[in-house]
Amino acid sequence: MSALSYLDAGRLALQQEMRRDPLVWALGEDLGRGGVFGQYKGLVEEFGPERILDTPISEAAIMGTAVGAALVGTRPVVEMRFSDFALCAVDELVNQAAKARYMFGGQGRVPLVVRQPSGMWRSSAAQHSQSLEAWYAHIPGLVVVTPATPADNFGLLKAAIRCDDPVVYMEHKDLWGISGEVDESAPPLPLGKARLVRRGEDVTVVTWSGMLRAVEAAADLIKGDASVEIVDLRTLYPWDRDTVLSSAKRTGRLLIVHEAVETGGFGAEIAASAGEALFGELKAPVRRLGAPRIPIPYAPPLEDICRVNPAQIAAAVRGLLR
Amino acid sequence: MSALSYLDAGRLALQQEMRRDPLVWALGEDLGRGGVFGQYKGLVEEFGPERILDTPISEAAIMGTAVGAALVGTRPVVEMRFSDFALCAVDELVNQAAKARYMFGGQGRVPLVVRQPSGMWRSSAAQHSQSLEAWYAHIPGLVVVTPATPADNFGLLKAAIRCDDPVVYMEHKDLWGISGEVDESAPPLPLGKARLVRRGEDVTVVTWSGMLRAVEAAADLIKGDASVEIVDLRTLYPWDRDTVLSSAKRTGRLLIVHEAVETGGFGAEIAASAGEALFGELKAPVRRLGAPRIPIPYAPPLEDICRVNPAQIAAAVRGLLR
Amino acid sequence: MAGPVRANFDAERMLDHFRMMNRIRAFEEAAEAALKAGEVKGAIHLSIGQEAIATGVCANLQRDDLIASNHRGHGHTIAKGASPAAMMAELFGRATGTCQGKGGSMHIADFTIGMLGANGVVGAGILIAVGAAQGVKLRRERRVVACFFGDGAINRGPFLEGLNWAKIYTLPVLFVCEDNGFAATTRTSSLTAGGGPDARAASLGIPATIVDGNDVAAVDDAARELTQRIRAGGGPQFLLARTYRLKGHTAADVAAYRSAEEVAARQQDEPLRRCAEALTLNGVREDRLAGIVEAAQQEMAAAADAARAAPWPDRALAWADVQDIGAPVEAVR
Amino acid sequence: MAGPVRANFDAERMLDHFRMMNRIRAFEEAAEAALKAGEVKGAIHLSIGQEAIATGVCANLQRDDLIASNHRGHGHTIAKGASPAAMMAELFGRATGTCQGKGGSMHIADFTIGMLGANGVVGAGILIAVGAAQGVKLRRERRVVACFFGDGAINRGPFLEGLNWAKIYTLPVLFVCEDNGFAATTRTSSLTAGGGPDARAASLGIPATIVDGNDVAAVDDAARELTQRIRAGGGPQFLLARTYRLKGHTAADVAAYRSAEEVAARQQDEPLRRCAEALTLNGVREDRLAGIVEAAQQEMAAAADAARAAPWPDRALAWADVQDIGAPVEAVR
Ligand SMILES: Cc1ncc(C[n+]2csc(CCOP(=O)(O)OP(=O)(O)O)c2C)c(N)n1
Ligand SMILES: Cc1ncc(C[n+]2csc(CCOP(=O)(O)OP(=O)(O)O)c2C)c(N)n1
Ligand SMILES: [Mg+2]
Ligand SMILES: [Mg+2]
Repeated sequence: MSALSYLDAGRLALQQEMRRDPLVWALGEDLGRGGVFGQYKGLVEEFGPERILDTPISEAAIMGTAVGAALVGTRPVVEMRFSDFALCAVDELVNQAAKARYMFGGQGRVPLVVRQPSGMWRSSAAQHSQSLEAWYAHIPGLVVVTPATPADNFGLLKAAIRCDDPVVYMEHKDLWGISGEVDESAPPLPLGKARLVRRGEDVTVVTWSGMLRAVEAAADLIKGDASVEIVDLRTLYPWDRDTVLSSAKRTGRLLIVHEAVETGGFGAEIAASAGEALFGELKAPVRRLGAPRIPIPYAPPLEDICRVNPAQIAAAVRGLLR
Repeated sequence: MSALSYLDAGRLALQQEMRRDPLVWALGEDLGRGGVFGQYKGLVEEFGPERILDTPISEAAIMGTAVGAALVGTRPVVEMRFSDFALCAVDELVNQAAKARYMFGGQGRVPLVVRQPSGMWRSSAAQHSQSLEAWYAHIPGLVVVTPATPADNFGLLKAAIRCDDPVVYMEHKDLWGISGEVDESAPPLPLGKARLVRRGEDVTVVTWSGMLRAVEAAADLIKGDASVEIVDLRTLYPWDRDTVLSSAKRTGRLLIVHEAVETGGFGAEIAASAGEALFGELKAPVRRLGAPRIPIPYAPPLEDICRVNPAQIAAAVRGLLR
Repeated sequence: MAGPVRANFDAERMLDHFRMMNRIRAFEEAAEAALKAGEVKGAIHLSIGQEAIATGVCANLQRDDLIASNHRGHGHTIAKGASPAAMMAELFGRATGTCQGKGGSMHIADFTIGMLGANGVVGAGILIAVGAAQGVKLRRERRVVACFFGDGAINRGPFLEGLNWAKIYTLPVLFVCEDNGFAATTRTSSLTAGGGPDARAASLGIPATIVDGNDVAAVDDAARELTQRIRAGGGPQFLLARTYRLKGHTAADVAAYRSAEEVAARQQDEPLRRCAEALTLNGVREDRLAGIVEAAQQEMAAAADAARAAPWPDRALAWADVQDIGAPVEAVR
Repeated sequence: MAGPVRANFDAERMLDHFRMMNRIRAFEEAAEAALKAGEVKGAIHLSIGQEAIATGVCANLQRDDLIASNHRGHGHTIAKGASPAAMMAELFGRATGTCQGKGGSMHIADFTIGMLGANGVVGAGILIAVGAAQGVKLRRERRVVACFFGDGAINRGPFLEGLNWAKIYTLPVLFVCEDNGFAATTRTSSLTAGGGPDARAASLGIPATIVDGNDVAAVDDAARELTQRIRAGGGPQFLLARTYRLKGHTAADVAAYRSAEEVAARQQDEPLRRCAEALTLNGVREDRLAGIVEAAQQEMAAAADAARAAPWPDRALAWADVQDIGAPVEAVR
């Protein structure tokens, strides 16, 4: 056990997996200098430039060549720098990586991880701030992972790298600096399992990635009036239906909170599923809290409008209890 | 009034808009030979090769240059050939077209239409069959239109071309050949308004695009046992909340049917919204019917598994009535 | 057309080429007939007239070498050694197909002979081939990856990104551009600026070798030279093969955008005929050639019969090979 | 460095260049200071050392000509005629910014002077510029569109697709590649195969003119020639300007990946100094130059003060200009 940042936990996970399996390698822009956020610092020194590959600004090729390299049995870790730039490589991820195994009748496998640093981060504006996890959860063949803590970034990245199918791995840029206890010898975490962050009796709040901190803060704000159960989904696809539904069934109330745009966000899938499965068993309607459907503006006071905050979450919880 | 095919209705709409406004033009592969499905037949003869532009196989440029041409005040109609190929131009549509007006503080407008022929069509397999409308509905700045009939393809395409914001216009490939009455002098249809296809008392079924026919067939199948109200959403964003919710409130039961993968499909948004707005007012849980989360296989018997059929819809309706 | 009698003429190798080209031709003619008969449902793109390129290139590949193809991939796949029977079954959508009927013509693959897949997206195979070559290099293997694409694909970004990539990392890729003059229904000349595929390749540090793509011996010779360079560690090489697509873009395309005269003229130049002329000119007996043609047609007729008789894929296959974690289960609706 | 005394030396034009380059330099130094002071929140990319390119190119553009830029666009925008005060306010995220504070440094635009936007996506501006040129042509207007991008952008697909497009449709685009040797923290030489930007442009039918991008007179002369060709209907032209990025990739990057000596050496060669040398060599008095520098610094200090004092955008602005139909309304939470 030691205190690690979310960023260092991810780096350690990659380092351990690269030591464990010589077929694991990483590719992306500026990785030789540690990557744009420092997630790869020191790795080229240990593993050399062939396994920590500096690439041109060629997102389509970064993603597309990784598919080919995966089909011949290597395990690429693809660095997209910002999830927004992954939009330059969607054919390669969605038409190729996600479908190859199936289209070829199981002949090939695509064991790659595409890291897509996501979310809002100090006035990065509309092209450097998006949260598009709902897109990938909609695509057959993809696994979607959204770690919220250093320990999870360690355990989930290891699991993603060992997964034999393509994994969209969305680290949140605003979490790089947060620190937490990480067991450096812990095994990979199971993909598809949510984490019960806090037990509670009155309301279940399901969240993931950067929003977990806001939900915890909101729960503290209203400790007196409401006992909130917090579930961190961790993996969006496959999502942990059992944990979410059994919790919601017990508390009788469900709120889903995510940073992504609310309209068409993954919260809708959870709400729709819960509404159907728990029809007649809930004390209040299933609520969602997400960003308004507007591009993310630059100016801090406007950007804050896109960021669901603890006060809004607390109000929503109160609303469910009313 | 005359009987037109869905394909010809779209072509007529474009022709009328190009006659009406010299700044309307179309670009895409093979348009000079009528386009891959014949949607542009005869137009180059009338409007010339500059306004019916044959392009290289450069989807990123087809979409990206249209953004620039729209910013200087022309009105491009972008032909993507298959919606699947639009995945080669996602940065241009989502990071540029959808956000330019907003990022620039309203200085520029992007009045373009991107036609994305969508859906399953005689064994076209995983890379030529997708329905990704849910993706675009999630993106601020985009309007999403999914016509289901010849009359709608006429009226909605005209409206899309006159819209001053980027419109993702998804025609269904399996509908090209269907014929219906079209008033060739009708004005554009309002975007964002659903169509009440059939009045009914027991269950509201909301659908769009290619699935409308299956829903109508299902309603016929169970005419005796159930009176089904059918709503064709027509526009996915903005979607016609009032029509859907008031109908569901009246019938007390709501089923959403779409061809897209059910997980994370736009049906989830509608179900989540209805579940919240009509909590306690429905007689049955809101149900969704969509494709399983698998890439679309080639072999007809397997492809059929991805295609929601009238029998399944009828069974779902019966289930709601049970 | 056939060129002079050659001193170093290798009749046996040329006969192998003739046999392979006829098998590809016969396969596609059988597939076309099945499509017209409504037995093959999905679109198919015929390489009739272009067989010499697949044949000449793959004659220089070993079994464990790799290829990535495009939408017009039947010839590449047969030439690399796939079973036409399994391929035909795939076109018919049967369980015995190379992909269990889940892929169809545009997604034919046979990993057992190093065929990494046709592709429904123009240009996408380029990046897959380059990446496969990078994987091969990382694994310290000595395999060559051949990548087939058309003259229309050079206008897509992946062409630039993939060639630049292969060159800076010195990857073992043979880029094969099949220049048949068309992108679907449009002449590529009108859509392609500058000097074309060879000029672009050269500007990316990969000088092109240009061959008459309808002369199978010329393709064979060029591919031998280029694959040898690659095996010697010379990095990516580029072969530009000029040819002509005798059929429509898809089997459904009547190609009204070009004259019957144009097509008739190019028929004179088609690779099977030229190969036959060269063989007879060099003393191979007509009846021997006729026997090869006959055998090829019989093989593919049998392949079609077998496909016709083969079972449809089991429903359960639809749910298989999606993904290990979170694979959907058949919903009971 | 400064080159000889020139007979045809146009002192007034050179002084205009000197003034413009100093205004760009002063703007970015003020912006950098504001960022370090925590007043500017988003990342900014400084073009310090590259001012001659924006200045020399835009000196040949008229007000109704257009430009599209990239992430390093302050210089292009000022040189095209935008108000530095409004630009500075944009960096501060204020309502008085060019984009009402909604865009920030990477999305600065000023349509009133034909600046169609910086861009956060490398290479994206190329397609927007080419499309704007196509729109201009469709409208039968005579405007030129200049497109600024870096040497790293030539490895993205849009470079190929955009140049091919501009050439086949003979569009009025001036492509300006600012080759500063780096793509973020990586030297582009290690990532770029073949002959580089000029070789690629030539292969796409657009031969490049290569200039010393730190010699503003040379850039001016080359841009004059190229824009004249475009206005004469000559179609797209390509200018490759060699320069050096004196600061880090972003204002936060200390650029530890290169030596202090390397940077010091390049400092000798930076465009403002060279322009000043040329002017003095040609008889312009030192104090006149000092006055220009002084004025530029005062202008930008005032711009920063105004930005500091300017109001934040009203909350309602967040909901404006999303889209006409289906625009979200502020949710009451
Ligand atoms: C990205 C993309 N755009 C368009 C298409 C439709 N399409 C399929 S084949 C083809 C023409 C390709 O021309 P070329 O690369 O020369 O290959 P050829 O068909 O001539 O063998 C087109 C436009 C596609 N499959 N993928
Ligand atoms: C598609 C995309 N990939 C990566 C980035 C991150 N990025 C921003 S600027 C830059 C370097 C660009 O180099 P160059 O084009 O030479 O311009 P310069 O910064 O040198 O002016 C990178 C990699 C991006 N913004 N967009
Ligand atoms: Mg071709
Ligand atoms: Mg650079």
